[in-house]
Amino acid sequence: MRNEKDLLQLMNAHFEPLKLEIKRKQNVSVEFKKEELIQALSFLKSHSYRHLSTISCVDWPEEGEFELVYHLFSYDDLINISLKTRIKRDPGIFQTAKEIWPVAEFYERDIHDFFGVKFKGNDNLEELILENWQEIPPMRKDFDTRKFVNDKYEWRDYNGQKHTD
Amino acid sequence: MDKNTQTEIFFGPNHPGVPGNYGINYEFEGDTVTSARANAGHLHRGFEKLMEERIWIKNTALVPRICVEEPDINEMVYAMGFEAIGEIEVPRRADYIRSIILELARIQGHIFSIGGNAAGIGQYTVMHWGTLTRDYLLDIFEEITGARVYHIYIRPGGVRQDIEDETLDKILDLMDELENERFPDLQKALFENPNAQKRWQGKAVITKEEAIEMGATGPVLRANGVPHDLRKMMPYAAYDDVEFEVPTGENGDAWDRIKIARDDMLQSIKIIRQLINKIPDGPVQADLGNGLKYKIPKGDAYVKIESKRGEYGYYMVSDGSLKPYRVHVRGASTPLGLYGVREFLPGTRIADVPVWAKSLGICPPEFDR
Amino acid sequence: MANDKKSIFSPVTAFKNLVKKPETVRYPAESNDAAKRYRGFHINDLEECIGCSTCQEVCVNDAISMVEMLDVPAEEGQRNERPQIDYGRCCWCGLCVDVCTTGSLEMSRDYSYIDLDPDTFIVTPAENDINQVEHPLGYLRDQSSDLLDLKRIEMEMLEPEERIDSFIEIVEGFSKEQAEKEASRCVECEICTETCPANMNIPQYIRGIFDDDLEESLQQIYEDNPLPEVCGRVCTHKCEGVCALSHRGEAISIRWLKRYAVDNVDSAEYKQVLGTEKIEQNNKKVAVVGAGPAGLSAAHYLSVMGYQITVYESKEKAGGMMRYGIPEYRLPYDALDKDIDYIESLGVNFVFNTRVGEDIELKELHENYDAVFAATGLHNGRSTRVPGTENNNVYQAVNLLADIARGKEVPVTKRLVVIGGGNVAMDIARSMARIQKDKYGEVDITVTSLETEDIMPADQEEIDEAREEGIVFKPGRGPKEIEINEDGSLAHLCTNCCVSVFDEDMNFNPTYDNSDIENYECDMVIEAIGQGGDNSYIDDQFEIEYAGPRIKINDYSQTSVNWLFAGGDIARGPDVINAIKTGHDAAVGIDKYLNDSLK
Amino acid sequence: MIDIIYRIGHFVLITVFSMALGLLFMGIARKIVARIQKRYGPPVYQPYLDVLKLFGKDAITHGFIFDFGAIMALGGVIATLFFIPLGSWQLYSMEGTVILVIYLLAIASLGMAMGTVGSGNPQASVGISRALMQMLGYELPYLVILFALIYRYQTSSVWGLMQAQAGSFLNWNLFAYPLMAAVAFVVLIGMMGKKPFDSMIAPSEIGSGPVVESGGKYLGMLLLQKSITIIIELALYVNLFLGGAENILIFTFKMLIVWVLATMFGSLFPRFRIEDGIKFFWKWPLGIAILQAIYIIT
Amino acid sequence: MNNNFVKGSWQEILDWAQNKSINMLHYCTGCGAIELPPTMTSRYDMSRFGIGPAATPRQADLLLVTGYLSTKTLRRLIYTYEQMQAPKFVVGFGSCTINGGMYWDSYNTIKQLDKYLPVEMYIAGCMPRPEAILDGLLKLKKMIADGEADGYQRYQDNLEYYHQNQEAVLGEVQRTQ
Repeated sequence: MRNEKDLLQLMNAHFEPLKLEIKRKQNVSVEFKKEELIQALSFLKSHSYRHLSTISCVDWPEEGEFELVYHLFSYDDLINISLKTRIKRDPGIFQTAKEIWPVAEFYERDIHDFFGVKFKGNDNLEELILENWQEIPPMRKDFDTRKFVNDKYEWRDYNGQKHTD
Repeated sequence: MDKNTQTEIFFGPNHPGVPGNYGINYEFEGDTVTSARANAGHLHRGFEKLMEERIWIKNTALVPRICVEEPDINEMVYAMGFEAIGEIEVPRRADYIRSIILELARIQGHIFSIGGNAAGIGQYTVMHWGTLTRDYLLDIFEEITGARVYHIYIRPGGVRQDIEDETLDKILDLMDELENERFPDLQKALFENPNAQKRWQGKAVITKEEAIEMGATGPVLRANGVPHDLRKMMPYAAYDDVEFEVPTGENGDAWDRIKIARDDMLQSIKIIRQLINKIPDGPVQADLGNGLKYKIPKGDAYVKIESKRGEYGYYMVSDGSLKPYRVHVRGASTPLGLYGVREFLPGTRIADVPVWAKSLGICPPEFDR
Repeated sequence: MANDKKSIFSPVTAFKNLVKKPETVRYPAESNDAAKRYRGFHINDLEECIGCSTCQEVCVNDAISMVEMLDVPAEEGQRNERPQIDYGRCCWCGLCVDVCTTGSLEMSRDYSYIDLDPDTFIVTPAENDINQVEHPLGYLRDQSSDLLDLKRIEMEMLEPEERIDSFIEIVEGFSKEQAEKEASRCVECEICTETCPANMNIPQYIRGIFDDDLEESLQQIYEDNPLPEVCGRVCTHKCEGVCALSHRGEAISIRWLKRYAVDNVDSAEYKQVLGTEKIEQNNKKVAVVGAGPAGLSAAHYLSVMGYQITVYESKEKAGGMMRYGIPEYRLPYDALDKDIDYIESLGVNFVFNTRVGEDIELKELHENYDAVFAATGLHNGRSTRVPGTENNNVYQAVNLLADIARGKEVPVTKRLVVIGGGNVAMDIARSMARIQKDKYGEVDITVTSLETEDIMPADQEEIDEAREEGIVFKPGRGPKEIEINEDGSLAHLCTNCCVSVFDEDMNFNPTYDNSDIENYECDMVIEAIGQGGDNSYIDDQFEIEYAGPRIKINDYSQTSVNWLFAGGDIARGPDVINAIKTGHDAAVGIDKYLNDSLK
Repeated sequence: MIDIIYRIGHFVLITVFSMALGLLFMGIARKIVARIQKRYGPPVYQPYLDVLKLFGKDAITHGFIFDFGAIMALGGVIATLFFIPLGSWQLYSMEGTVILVIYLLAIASLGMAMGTVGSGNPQASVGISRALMQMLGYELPYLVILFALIYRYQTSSVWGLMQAQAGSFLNWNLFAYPLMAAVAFVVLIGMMGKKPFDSMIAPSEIGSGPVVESGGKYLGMLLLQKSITIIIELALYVNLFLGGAENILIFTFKMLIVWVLATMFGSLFPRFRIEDGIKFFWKWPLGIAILQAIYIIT
Repeated sequence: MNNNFVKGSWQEILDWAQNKSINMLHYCTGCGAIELPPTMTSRYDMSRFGIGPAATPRQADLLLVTGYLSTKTLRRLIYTYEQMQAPKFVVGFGSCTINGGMYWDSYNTIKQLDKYLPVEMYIAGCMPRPEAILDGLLKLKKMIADGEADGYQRYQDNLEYYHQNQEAVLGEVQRTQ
């Protein structure tokens, strides 16, 4: 039954994480280089962190990077660990975590749908949520949803009564 | 299975047996499903994109619309995310009121899904009773928050308005009525009904390893005898002040999950009684200043709570501006609805597909967002 | 967990419902109406609503837009716009009710509106909702659901005992956190902008403070007001009177925020921030008579436009009434100099100790300069001319204040009486109180005024602070006569009761009741009942139109003589901000006039 | 010649009467189920309105077989009316009507089957395969009972069996052979496709089974067919076990009682899966029926 | 689908029958569908008015569009609508069907329902209460009885307008007849 500090020491011992942080009680976040992340995932899985909550993706256009965050949880330590890594925005390619957690295939497919990140090794990356979507992936920061809506649809003006200043 | 003996059925999205607007396209041979795939995305409104366009307080109105069965869970996780990043202290009374609201939401969620499951196997009487009972809970919600379903009541920093004492008494009366009249009826009509037991026992089995591997939590995991409940593992709001047991099942089938739903409700009633007796006085909303200018420092947090279907979490990132930078919603039934359908549906009988879908509590708007 | 025995007969309990009454609510016959707090359709009290559009800003679905209401007057502090709600967007969240500054927008318990034509789902709520039917009130905002931050940030001030001993500035100013917290209270409804005589971009510069971007604030301020340090301290802040938050809570301290923004920008960076490092000159010359607020304001804007400005000032320093009328504890000279030095650094040259009309004629200015802006202000105190005022122990407030400002020795006695109810009376009373405390160790000053306390022109804060400093007020008294002893010293001031100050159509004609006489012993009387101006330097040489006591000017501060512009107290009073406004208009007017796009 | 006109008139009267009565019974059933579910439910004459509306609506045909299926189902069921005594009304009462009735009922189901196959919707075909399997399920015990009765009363005409129970109510078969009556009651619920055995029209599994593709007048015809089927099966049960009745009123009353009991019993139990349903039929009802038959034979 | 209407009294009888018994398609397109169970079941019991759920479009007369429509659902809704038999009616629930509602700036939902399907009436609410739904349905029954509910007729008359709008949003749409 490790506490937050032991977990961080464990991470330090086996990898060179870029940043270690205890965010709140039972909540830890560690940032890895992209090469190390997948080993870290399987390492943690073998150390009681068997629950993968989800995989999140955050778009940082100024730094030209996507940030992938893997959220794991251990039923023994009762600690939530978020493993972060940064990948370049334009090729936007990362390895799949399918072999470690088969369910990751769908989280990756969802991220592909919305961010356009390609995961090597995950072959079925076709549309999951959207349906024949032609624009750039919608969750990217440079997709302006209000402009898109203005071009594709129009709003009702209640035959002249709606007063839009 | 060669092609000519195989037929494909579009089970949903327009189908009474499917939970919500969601499709399962499965192929079957004889009366057994051979392969299946989820046809999700019908309820996609791009919540996460909309949230990035709106200041913090506006999202409190948008967030409950994500999962329609349990709006309060979303409001709570959104508020907790804001408070986690902003390190905001919530007054104790607000914690208590939040827990009361969450437990009431759990009861109405469970009674509604028990009704849904019963309708799946043809027991319409229990469906009518379930929805009727839920409606009495909605009356209580309407009295506390001012709306039946979308309460927009739990807000970053506390809750919107205080609960009057006579509403608390009404809640206690309703709890007694549930425990002494409505649930015993339900127990006899459904849980001691031989047909129902036959229809649910041994169906849609998901073992402990499969559940943990898939990341499924809540009743799906607890049906295998594992008392994992976030209210105990990572206590939030006022759950550290109350005692309750975590109901578990043995063999992880639909029957155990529905029994857990019933026992969860009984525990919720116990929790609500304790909360109401011990509720402290004091303010219900931390002073965060001007609502149009809520602002928290740069940072991110993954917060999660125990919804009736399991772990419901948000990953929130703030860049210190007036709007959230990124909010990622992890619905409780995401692994089941997308991955579980492909892995665990094949092999079940056609008659059991609605039983499979409804007993696992697949709620499509959670993964469509 | 009940033991789930299987029995075929246990479901039979359901049959008992056959005999019981069904629990259906047989709507529409029976109906359990909505709960007390139900969020139904909107209703709005159109009188109470001020059209501040905060509800539009908080609306999640852009459902609220503001609509012109012709039958509603757009007077001070409110617009004639009212919210229009589009029920094709609204989600009944009630945030607009929580944020409504006046509390006029509320929700009824009505929820049913059905129509074939979708275009009828839009309404400007009045006292009845979209169904035009009276319904009980539903959701009501309360203290914890209120989204506005109603409490003002406390400004630290010197204690009365401490501040009576010196002329140090009373108001200490905001710290960074205080300023940002106060700036966060603003809902950016821009009602203050419309009320401010100079139409300053108040929400913009407050937002600059909130975003910790003081450069932006400075740019926004200098667009309409070149003397922010002054206005940050002594402005009559009409904006705070109409601030949307003042309806339910305390207004935002706009004046002190302006001061915080300007205090925290180093004057060295002004030029770089305001982009006035190099201004291309257009070799036209304009003369400004009088370096008061109006003159300085015109000088600043004209020099920014590239004109060559010369300011003629009769006194030895620039500032006019700001320096010589307002005591240092309200407006420290270093703050005043910071503004003036910046204006000077723009290339404006000042000519001191030269009174136009004596040392130089207005005609010469007319020949040597392309245009002239007269802003000489009102520097001569007016007297009540009751018997006894010719005695030499009776002084004019304006002259005393000027001497104090110059640091000269000022005659002060143990007991003195001030006649007058405006800000000048407060200034002289509190200044003399300081000098008395310093000289005699204790304060004995009485202030009498025609007006009763509620209609006294002075700011209420000033009156309260003066009372804290030991000054006694005798409002509603008319000065009748000053008793003089044989040796020329004063015995007492004899006053009667002033029944009313203004007659029905509001012009000044006081009525007295002589039966109620009160005498106040004093050895010195100071009159502070208003100032007059000496416009002889104009009248002797040019025909000019007047509007009552003041010179008649148009929107560009142009007088009837087209090359002569006028501003400040001689053209439009009564306070600093109006002077600045007339100066700014004059600058624009002169610019137009010299490009002959103005007759 | 008059005899023919009389029989045709009689036949038309019986058909209209049983349709109207069948729909009324369905209305009553809805009311009862509603009351159990703590609500008021639609008015009792609602089925008439449903049928009238359905005939007013457009409908899409899926080809000749689809149309013919519906007509055949309705026709087959009306044909069986000839041979069932409704109280004192009786068209044909020769020997062998029991077998004939069972045979004609099968035709009606086959007609519906043919119609749904024509519709081409996979859910319909699953539904109809379930219906036929279920028929297989309840036919077996029912035949055993019928043969036992025929053997007992040495007549194979329904009229004859009904006459055999004349006299006091004591010698109704219900009291003579109570076990057989109970089995027949359970089979009756299966034949009418009421609640525990309605997996063939399970809306949540296969979107209301065979009728998934039929709207408008096809649905109207199937509704009428269902109403007449209800009357036929109730009439059979009342004739065989409650000794028929002298006049139509008492007969209707008896049918009503049996119908209310079947509805109430049905509304409590969720539906069987199809194979459990058949196993259920072949386990208890078949066993008891065989025991009863052996008892009668010896 | 040439539906020949026999004018005169027979039509009135049919309208009368239609308004007495309406089958509502059991398809919850949007989040407003959560208020349908309380309306259909014991608490408000809309079957008192002869309105009941129907499992398939063939048997349904009434299509409730309960709230927003994502483009994916819109495509399926159009197929469903075209499978339904005349006389058929569409009722729009809540603000999302009028002018986009809460998702007015969402890239995946349509903003005005009546550009894609003929709508008989709209019920205000987000989402409408069961009582408001019953008010709407009672008004619909009156409209049907008076023969004013002619949405399907409007759909036939300007088919081109509806098809164009649908294709503008969905690209190509598979047409049945």
